[in-house]
Amino acid sequence: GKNEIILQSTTSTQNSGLYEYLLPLLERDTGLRVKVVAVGTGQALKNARNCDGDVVLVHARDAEEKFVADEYGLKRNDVMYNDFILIGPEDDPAGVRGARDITEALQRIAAAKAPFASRGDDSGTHRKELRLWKAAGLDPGAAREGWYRETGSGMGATLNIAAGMGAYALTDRATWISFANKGGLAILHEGDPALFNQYGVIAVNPAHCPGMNIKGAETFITWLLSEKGQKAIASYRLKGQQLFFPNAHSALPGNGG
Amino acid sequence: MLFYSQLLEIVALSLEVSLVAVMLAALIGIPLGALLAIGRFPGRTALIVLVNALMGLPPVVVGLGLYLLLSRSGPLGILQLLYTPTAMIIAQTILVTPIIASFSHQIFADLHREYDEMLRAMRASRWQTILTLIREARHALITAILAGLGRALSEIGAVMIVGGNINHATRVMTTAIALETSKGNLRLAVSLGLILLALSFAINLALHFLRSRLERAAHA
Amino acid sequence: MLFYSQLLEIVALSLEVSLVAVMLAALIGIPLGALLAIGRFPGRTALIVLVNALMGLPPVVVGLGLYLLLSRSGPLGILQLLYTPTAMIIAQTILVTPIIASFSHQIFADLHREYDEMLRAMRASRWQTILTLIREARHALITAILAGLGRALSEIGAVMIVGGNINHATRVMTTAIALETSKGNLRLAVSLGLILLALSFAINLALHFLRSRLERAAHA
Amino acid sequence: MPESNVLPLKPKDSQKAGAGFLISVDALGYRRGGRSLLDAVSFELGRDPGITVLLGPNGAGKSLLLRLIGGLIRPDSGTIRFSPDFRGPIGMVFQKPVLLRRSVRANLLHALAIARIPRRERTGILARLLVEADLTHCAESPARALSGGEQQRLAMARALVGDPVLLLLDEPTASLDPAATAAFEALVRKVAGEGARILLVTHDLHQARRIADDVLFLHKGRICEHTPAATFFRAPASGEADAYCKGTLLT
Amino acid sequence: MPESNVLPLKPKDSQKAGAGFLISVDALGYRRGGRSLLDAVSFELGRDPGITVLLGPNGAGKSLLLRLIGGLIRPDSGTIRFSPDFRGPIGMVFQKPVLLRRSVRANLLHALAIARIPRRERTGILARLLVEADLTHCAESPARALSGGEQQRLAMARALVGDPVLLLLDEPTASLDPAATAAFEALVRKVAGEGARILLVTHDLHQARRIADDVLFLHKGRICEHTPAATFFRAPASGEADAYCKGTLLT
Ligand SMILES: Nc1ncnc2c1ncn2[C@@H]1O[C@H](COP(=O)(O)OP(=O)(O)OP(=O)(O)O)[C@@H](O)[C@H]1O
Ligand SMILES: Nc1ncnc2c1ncn2[C@@H]1O[C@H](COP(=O)(O)OP(=O)(O)OP(=O)(O)O)[C@@H](O)[C@H]1O
Ligand SMILES: [Mg+2]
Ligand SMILES: [Mg+2]
Repeated sequence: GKNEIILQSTTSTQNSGLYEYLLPLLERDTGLRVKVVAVGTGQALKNARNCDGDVVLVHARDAEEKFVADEYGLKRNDVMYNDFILIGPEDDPAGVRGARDITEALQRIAAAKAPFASRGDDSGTHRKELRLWKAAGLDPGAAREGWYRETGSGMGATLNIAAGMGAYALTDRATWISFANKGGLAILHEGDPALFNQYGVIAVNPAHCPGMNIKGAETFITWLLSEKGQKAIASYRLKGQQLFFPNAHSALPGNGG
Repeated sequence: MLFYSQLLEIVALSLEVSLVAVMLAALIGIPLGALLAIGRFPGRTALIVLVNALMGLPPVVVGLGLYLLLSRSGPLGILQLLYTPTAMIIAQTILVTPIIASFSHQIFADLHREYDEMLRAMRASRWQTILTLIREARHALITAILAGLGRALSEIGAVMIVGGNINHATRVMTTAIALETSKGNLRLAVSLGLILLALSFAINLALHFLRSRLERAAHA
Repeated sequence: MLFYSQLLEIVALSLEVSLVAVMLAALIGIPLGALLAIGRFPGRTALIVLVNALMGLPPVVVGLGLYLLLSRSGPLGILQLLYTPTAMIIAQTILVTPIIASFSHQIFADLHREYDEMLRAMRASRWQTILTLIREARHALITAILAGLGRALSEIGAVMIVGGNINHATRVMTTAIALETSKGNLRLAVSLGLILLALSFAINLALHFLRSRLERAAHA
Repeated sequence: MPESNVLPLKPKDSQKAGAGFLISVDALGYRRGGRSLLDAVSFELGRDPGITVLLGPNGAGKSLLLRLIGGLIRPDSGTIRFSPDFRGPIGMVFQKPVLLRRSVRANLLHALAIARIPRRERTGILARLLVEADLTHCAESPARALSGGEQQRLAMARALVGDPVLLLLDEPTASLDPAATAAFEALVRKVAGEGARILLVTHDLHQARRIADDVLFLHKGRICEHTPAATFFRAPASGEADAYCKGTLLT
Repeated sequence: MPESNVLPLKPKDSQKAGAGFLISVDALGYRRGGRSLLDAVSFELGRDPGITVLLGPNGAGKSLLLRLIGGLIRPDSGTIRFSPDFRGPIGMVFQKPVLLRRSVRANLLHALAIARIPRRERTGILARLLVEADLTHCAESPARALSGGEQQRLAMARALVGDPVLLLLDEPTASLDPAATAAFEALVRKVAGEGARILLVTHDLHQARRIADDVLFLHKGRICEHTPAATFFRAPASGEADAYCKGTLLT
């Protein structure tokens, strides 16, 4: 059929402008056209389950693995990573800047009851944040603390909210760098290995979705994982910074997802 | 997942925000519509076209405009209204007013053509004229209000931005639906939508009977 | 960032989708409104209330319902309409039809009260009656159509879900605005909103002069 | 609710031809808002052409009776039967003319279209109607901007579309000037002469005297008498009709 | 456009009191749709109470003239001046009664409210008006369901609210039965006797003869004559008026 696939993707990759850089290169090499539908991780996997896409590219490792285990997708492949960062008001009312690690940083926020904007949407980032709170021995969501705001929206919207009320938030670095409405916010904590953020790509299982474009999906994944594709990812820069780090062939240790 | 108590909380907030917004919009929009229909002042035509065009105001834009105003660093940041139901009410009022004003204008223009000379022969003041027309149009105005209510209840773009869909604080039906959608809980999202629709149906039913009574009283 | 050619593409698709949807909605909604106004059949009252209530149909819900239908694994998946402008047109038609039908009903009910006996004395058929009323109401119906157009142009929830906001394929003004918002480009988003509003203003202006001419012809 | 037959085009009660009546009204009753507006109204209009004038004070129920016969409203009791060979349209002029928001010409063309007059015949008929109603000079004016008398003449012209065999005319000359009234009366006589049956309401006793073949007198929703015109104007049988003619009937 | 003063309550032209006229109409012109509907209309109505009957064929411009005097439309040329001591409201009855979609009672209460009659006086005036218009029996009926004659009586009652010193009445008895017409004429005579000036349009020459103090005759938008009633009905000065009265005036 048509040399065209639909990619169900998270919003962070789209918002960062990665696809606008990558896809023309891909099309030049392979002739394959990719239509990107950028939605929440949960919705992306659900849409793929419904056969409304040929490939998924998300960052929620356990959900991805379940997707494969349930035979909705073929093999899961690491593509690239970046990391999560903790951002918050420049004046840092909770004094997070000096924290040793993310656990301590979160504890300081809780102790100061400083506003914290949580995605609250069951996305990869949200799940990550919940695990971090748990590791810090806290469960502010369940406690219905006033300072803990579950925004129930995407990363960009949550950052807008954080900017609007001067709250702390956890975000992936790509979204942050490309985000224009930084208001009075700044990166207050980064670099903890626990903040690692792995992206994976999966072709939808043609046994489950007979009408899908498996050839196109394979072309896409092969290119993305190829030397050329990986180099292209590494060479994408925004405001002078590299947003994504290819790691198809060298999954880093501590790749907890 | 959503629990019953949480659902009630969300439904209550939806109703509160939208009903208050529609009430405010009616208080502004109906007299505005009447003025556009009976007034003769420079710029009237432009104002009519503008009000009609504002029906196409995208909610996201209203939300953003208010966000820029009410944000911490914005000119009205001091009021601390962002992410409160008050901000959501303001946003919906802005969205609904053009709809109610536009329809009121249409309704009043027809009635005014009919009653203009009679009222002027009676030397009715502008204000007496407006009140007479509102009273004559009251059952037709209900349709305008219902359209406004439909818009308010189903609106998401603006309340999402200025409300923030914050759990236990500013989450309403539509933002909850969007959240469940982004989680991939499509059927739960649709069910919430049907609950919202049932609410809308109930309100419409109540107003329908009110309108029928008004109409019967007027025409018999 | 958005380039000029891309902006043109997006504006053109917005206009195409919304204008076609409003046209279809008018073709369904106006006769439906007329039927509700002049017909006497069992369930009429319920249908009227339903149509009014459907004005409160949340776009996200329409989007989801349509998604579930048109999804490859859905009953109509075979049509391959998901993520196409056609799906977006269908979604907006569903959203706009109740608005147009509801207002047409209100307009026709008033006219029908006036003309009913005259037309029955002439032994006009049901169809002749509907056509006569449509012709008499044509300038008032333009307001109904404008309200529908406003809704369609500013709508986002449904086109986002069934269109997918795919670059160069299904991206329209509102989904572009939402995308820029989520990138934090608030001022660009607001500017896009203002362009959309200017478009809406231009369309309204054109229809306003059309309506004035119709009105002048009718009343003088 | 007793059987009632208000649609003349498809009479349910098949009557023997030559039964002698064109319309037979039997024990008609109509109530609204707790008041009995028409009560036990019975009369017949014969098959022979002619002009029946319906007289009665304000609020007697004359307009209601015309609308009942025209099939526009349904009686609460009683029947209206049409002779089985009754064919063709009924022409009506309402007490308040209801005109479309169009020009005079467009109003007439609309009526011609509704009556399914073939398109090529319409121009000719239109011109004739405009002349008959003396409206040629304002054919392009918006109908609702016409003077009261002009509107009434337009309504009359419209009622003649399709050559009706029954004309129900509700105070058709109330706003006409003397010359137009005379022209109207001549027209009605001509139409009656060509075979149409006419039921006409008026408060103008001079007019009634001039054109009535027979008179129906209605008072408080009841028929007081139905007599030939000559008899009626010589000496009305009922006291009410007598008082009405003298201008002393209190309602 | 020449200066025109159509709002009687604030006369711009201050005239000397006792100048002899209540209303002075000077060279009035009104055009619409390319036709000259009123042309160089000039006349005066004196300060003394009385009934002026405005006669003229359909489409002559009578209703337009009344609406111009009432200040409801603006002339294209010419002036209408009121005597400087003219005070108080003008009562109008339109050719087609315009009634609110409310009960008869509510229509009258509305008029009383608009005229700013104090609340406690309203009940008494309402009852009197209902009796005067013979509408007590249908006070609670929706005004638009009334019979034609009843609507006209309601419109007349409404025009009397606030005791106007000038009444502009456009064919107010066109739908009235003989008794109601007689009652109306008595009422108008009484109101005139109490000091009001009345300008009344009618096509009923018998009525004009009965109540007119003077007659204005309008034809094709021009005043043909303005003479005392006795003179007019003995021998109209203009050929048009003569033809009109004989029912032979062609428009
Ligand atoms: N829907 C209604 N509700 C209440 N009363 C009504 C209704 N329709 C008519 N009536 C009353 O019925 C009576 C008869 O009305 P109709 O119009 O038949 O009178 P009419 O004989 O034609 O009088 P006119 O000479 O004034 O035209 C009137 O008193 C009127 O008020
Ligand atoms: N807006 C308008 N456009 C065109 N013609 C108009 C308009 N208004 C009035 N006319 C015409 O002006 C003429 C005078 O109208 P007017 O209503 O004053 O007549 P009238 O003397 O009251 O007649 P009648 O006795 O029939 O009531 C009529 O021929 C009418 O068609
Ligand atoms: Mg009548
Ligand atoms: Mg007139």
